[in-house]
Amino acid sequence: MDKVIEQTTEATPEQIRDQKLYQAMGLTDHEYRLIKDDVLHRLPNYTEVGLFSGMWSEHCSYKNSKPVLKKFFTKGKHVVKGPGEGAGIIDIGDNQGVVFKAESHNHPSAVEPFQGATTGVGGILRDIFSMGARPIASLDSLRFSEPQTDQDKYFISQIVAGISAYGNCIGVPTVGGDTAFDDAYEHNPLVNVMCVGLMDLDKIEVGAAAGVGNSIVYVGHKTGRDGINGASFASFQFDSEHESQRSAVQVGDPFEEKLVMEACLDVINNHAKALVGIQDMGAAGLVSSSAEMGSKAGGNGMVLDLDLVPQRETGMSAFELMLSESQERMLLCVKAGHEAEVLNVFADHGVDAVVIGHVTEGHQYQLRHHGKLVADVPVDSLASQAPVYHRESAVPEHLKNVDQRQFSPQITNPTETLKRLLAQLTIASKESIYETYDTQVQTNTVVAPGSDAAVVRVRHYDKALAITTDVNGRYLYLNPRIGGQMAVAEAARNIVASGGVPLGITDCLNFGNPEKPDQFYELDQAVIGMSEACEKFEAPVISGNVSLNNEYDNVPIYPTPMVGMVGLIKGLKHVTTQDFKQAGDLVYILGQTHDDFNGSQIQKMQTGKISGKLFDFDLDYEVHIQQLTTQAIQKELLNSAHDISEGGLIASIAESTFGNQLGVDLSSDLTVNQFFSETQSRFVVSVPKQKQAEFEALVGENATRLGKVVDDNHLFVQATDGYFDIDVDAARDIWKGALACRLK
Amino acid sequence: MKFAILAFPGSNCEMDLYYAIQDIIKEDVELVSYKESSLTGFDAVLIPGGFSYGDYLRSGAIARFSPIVPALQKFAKSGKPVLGICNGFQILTEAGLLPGSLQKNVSAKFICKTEPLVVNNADSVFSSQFNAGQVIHLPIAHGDGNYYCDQETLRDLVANNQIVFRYQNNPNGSVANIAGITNRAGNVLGMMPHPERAVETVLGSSDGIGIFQSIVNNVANREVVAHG
Amino acid sequence: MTLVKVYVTYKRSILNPEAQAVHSALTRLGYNDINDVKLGKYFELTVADGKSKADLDQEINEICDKLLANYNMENYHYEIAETEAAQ
Amino acid sequence: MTLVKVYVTYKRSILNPEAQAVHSALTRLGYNDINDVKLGKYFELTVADGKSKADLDQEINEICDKLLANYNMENYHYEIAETEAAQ
Ligand SMILES: Nc1ncnc2c1ncn2[C@@H]1O[C@H](COP(=O)(O)OP(=O)(O)O)[C@@H](O)[C@H]1O
Ligand SMILES: [Mg+2]
Repeated sequence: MDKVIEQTTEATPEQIRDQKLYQAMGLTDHEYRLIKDDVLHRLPNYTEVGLFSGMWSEHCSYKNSKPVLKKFFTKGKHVVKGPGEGAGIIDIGDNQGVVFKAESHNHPSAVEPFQGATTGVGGILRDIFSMGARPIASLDSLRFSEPQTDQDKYFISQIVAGISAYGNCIGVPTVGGDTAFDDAYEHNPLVNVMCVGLMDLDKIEVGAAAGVGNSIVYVGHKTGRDGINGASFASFQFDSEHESQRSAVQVGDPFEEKLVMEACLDVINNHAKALVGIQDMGAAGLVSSSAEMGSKAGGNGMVLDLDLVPQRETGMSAFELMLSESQERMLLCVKAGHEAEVLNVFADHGVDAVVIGHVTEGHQYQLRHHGKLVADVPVDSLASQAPVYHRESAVPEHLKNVDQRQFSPQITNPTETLKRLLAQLTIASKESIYETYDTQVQTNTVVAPGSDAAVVRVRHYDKALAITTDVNGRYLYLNPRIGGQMAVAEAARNIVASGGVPLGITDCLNFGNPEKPDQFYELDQAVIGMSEACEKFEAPVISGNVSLNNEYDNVPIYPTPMVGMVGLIKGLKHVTTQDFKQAGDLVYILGQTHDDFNGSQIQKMQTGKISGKLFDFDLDYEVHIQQLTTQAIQKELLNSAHDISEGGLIASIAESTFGNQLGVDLSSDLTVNQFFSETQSRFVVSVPKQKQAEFEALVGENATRLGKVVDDNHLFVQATDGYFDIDVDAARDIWKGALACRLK
Repeated sequence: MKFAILAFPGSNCEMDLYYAIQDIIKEDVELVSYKESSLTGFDAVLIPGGFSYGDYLRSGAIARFSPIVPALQKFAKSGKPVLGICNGFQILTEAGLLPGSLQKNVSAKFICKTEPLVVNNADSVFSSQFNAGQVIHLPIAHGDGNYYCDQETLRDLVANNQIVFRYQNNPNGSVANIAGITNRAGNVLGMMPHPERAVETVLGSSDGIGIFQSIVNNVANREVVAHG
Repeated sequence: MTLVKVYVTYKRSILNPEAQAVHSALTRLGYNDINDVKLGKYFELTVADGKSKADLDQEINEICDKLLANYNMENYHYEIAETEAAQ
Repeated sequence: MTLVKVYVTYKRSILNPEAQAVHSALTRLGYNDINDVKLGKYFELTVADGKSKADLDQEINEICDKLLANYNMENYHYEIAETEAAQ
């Protein structure tokens, strides 16, 4: 073996061992021993410890979640690429694939909201175009505490501004998302972003660096000291004492990303023969992208000359260069002899690209800096051979001895209760957020934010994609497994209401600390539940992301596995929105309603918290109701469809009146309370009069007619023990104004 | 006729315009890189929206030094139609082809929504398909769409009938509700709303067609005059 | 009235894409002797009279820390002009 | 190296939404003695030595007129520091 020469300014291998300096980088005693005794059979130097700390962080290695992720349902006849690559791919016919993935940026956003959000969007976009797909839509899933102070408001507005700044500039429409408010997220807001891309299936790229002698090419922004070791930082938990744990902030540059994206797509589409592999530099920057590419190729090693890495600052160490998380960078493996061809493409797009190393014989991952060998480790030890932990699971205290009874709302004036409900931030319109997003660029957005799923057409084909993000952390808090099922079911319900059929999901698993058995239990159970639902909907998990340690002072967030689902709409005429379309149409509720209040918005609104045993859920019934809805849409029987979720039936009815200034005149044999129940597996639909017979024949007992759409701009709903009675305009003003007003 | 669509680093609506012209207006169209230096062979030039050079410093400030801009200035001088949309409008003001400038929206936020516009001048090369006073609906999507000019310039704009579109509910703070203006000669239009996003009812509105169709008709008429 | 001029600049290690864009535009325009461009914000605050120097200092520092500068990314400094300066 | 500090500010007649937003945020935070907020840009250009003062003045004015300031809305002024100042 070459002699590994130590850096003089950094701690020596002995100091690292004796003073346990590796701990500060996030490695445990056990992991350090593994590196020393099993992998290297010598003391690792400072740079090498850094490489392992980045690569063995949860963020890069999934060491705590791997055994859980194995439980996901990932198969399906249309899956072209499942989890494991930058993003998954599903075949949508016509030689086209839809590519999607989600990413969390919770911790960076907590420290620096604007830049945390921008770099989150930038990162997920790179995952998509590194597969060879052009990004066609983004979504953002946000969880905040109820804004009280100016600080809270500023924080929220900065997150939204960051998403808006990046997405708008790069020209990818932000077509949807979801936003909920609960004090469970007070010190740990969630910022999850999802991106969807479209590609020709004969142009798939993989992140592998194979073929001895082929070149490793660095592309994009120069490397600075930004976010050094951010991956292990993201995997740390926050508490009040460690609040100052801050690495240099990464700044997003959407303009550079746009150039990098166009250049990479140009190389992929027009210089395929020159390209061996391509990967984005995300968490743990250069080491992660290069070691993963090397390991994935299998059978070869790699040497990088760090003096060739473009640098924004002077005097950067090997450690800093390898672990910097400077943004807007990509790594390519280019066939020997084709370097000039590829570098020219980047030059033409105004993007820096340089050869920094090549694929070698053997299995070693070697770094040279200032002419010396500064790291020399087996490539697989960094990537595929990272440790895996099977964590202990135990039922959390709050799930023991729970009250089995359902909460019963206290309602004296139904209309007043409805008004209050519509002003709850989780229910209220999110327009003040999404009107700052460019939702239309690329001119394919058929349904912009404001209905159920967003709908983006596939240009020049009579088909479209329905896209949504959903999860209700309250349900998971009361029952992680059933709540996990419900998250997938709700996403599917949104897809179906828009006229689509689920294709697959991506996810962001936002959970607490996996080393604590009760918090691990939530993760494990949620994944089991989600997977059960995915299987029922034939919607495999094709990609995802894990964000653990979302706890503050030992209190975790609600278990919040964000589900991002994509569905296919076969024929633009099937695109359906939630708004009632014309007076005279008949209004139905599809699906049964029960007294299901634990975990509901009304329980939260009336008691300030959620509690008790989560209500029951029947996945088979859910699938049945969704299929009926799909059939009704495909037979063109529906003028509108809206799923029922937070806030219950009355919220869905009210929302359906808002778009077109229409009212309703309805009556039902449900109680006032039941109008707030959050029983799953339900839709509010409207049916043109002349389709009544056909619709009723199709759905039979599964639907109940409530009345009809009227054009007097008034909402009237008779329940058995009271009624709702309000001007649509008045209701809409409350619903539309609430969030903007609270953020002022 | 043949349209040129200029593409600057950071432009992001050039393909939207391209499809609008190719698929809906059904005329010849070609993307022209900012690196080119000639616009010969084209009958009209479209400058797309987006964030040229990231809109860093000021929107459009850096793009106007691109190699194509002298050719654009020559093209505009020759009297042929030039339409700058959103970032295109910003570039035209920075390049001195249109008066005034575009600053941050009063809300200091980006706004994306469909706005009603009043056609103030239906005699321009870009609006002859409309009637004066007609209300059309076009999407806006900008952070810096707040049109500003001094009083004197505004008087000129009014006197010469250079204000083509006005907002009905001013969303961004523009003086005199200005959404789109031409130069004095009337052959250069800058507008913040996006007509190319409104050429198909499936996407919400087709009112934008009128603008492109106006250009096509006027170019055709010019040719008749020139050859006749 | 007291005029306070506040300068907010990026910390050394923080990427400033805007300054980079300006720098490369200047280079493209042929100004090759510009070796570096930094870009920050410049505030002029007009403050009512009546505070002691110490109180004013405290207020301005507070305002900068809370609002004008982002301490994760930016540095600031300021100058107090005695009278309202003409622009 | 010569350090040139350039200040670009809005003309008096221009209402600058960002400055207004800062002003109202300060008022909300309770800083009621701030009567006015102006917001501009602050550039530091590092220029290679070797130009006469007159040439440097000309270059800086050119750069400001062409790129750094928009004459419709903005004014600028600048200062030339003899040596490169530390940050
Ligand atoms: N952060 C956000 N970004 C973009 N769109 C959002 C965001 N939050 C909510 N929306 C949009 O608002 C609408 C209502 O959202 P939501 O209440 O989550 O719907 P549902 O309950 O049907 O899933 C949807 O169109 C959604 O895409
Ligand atoms: Mg919905």
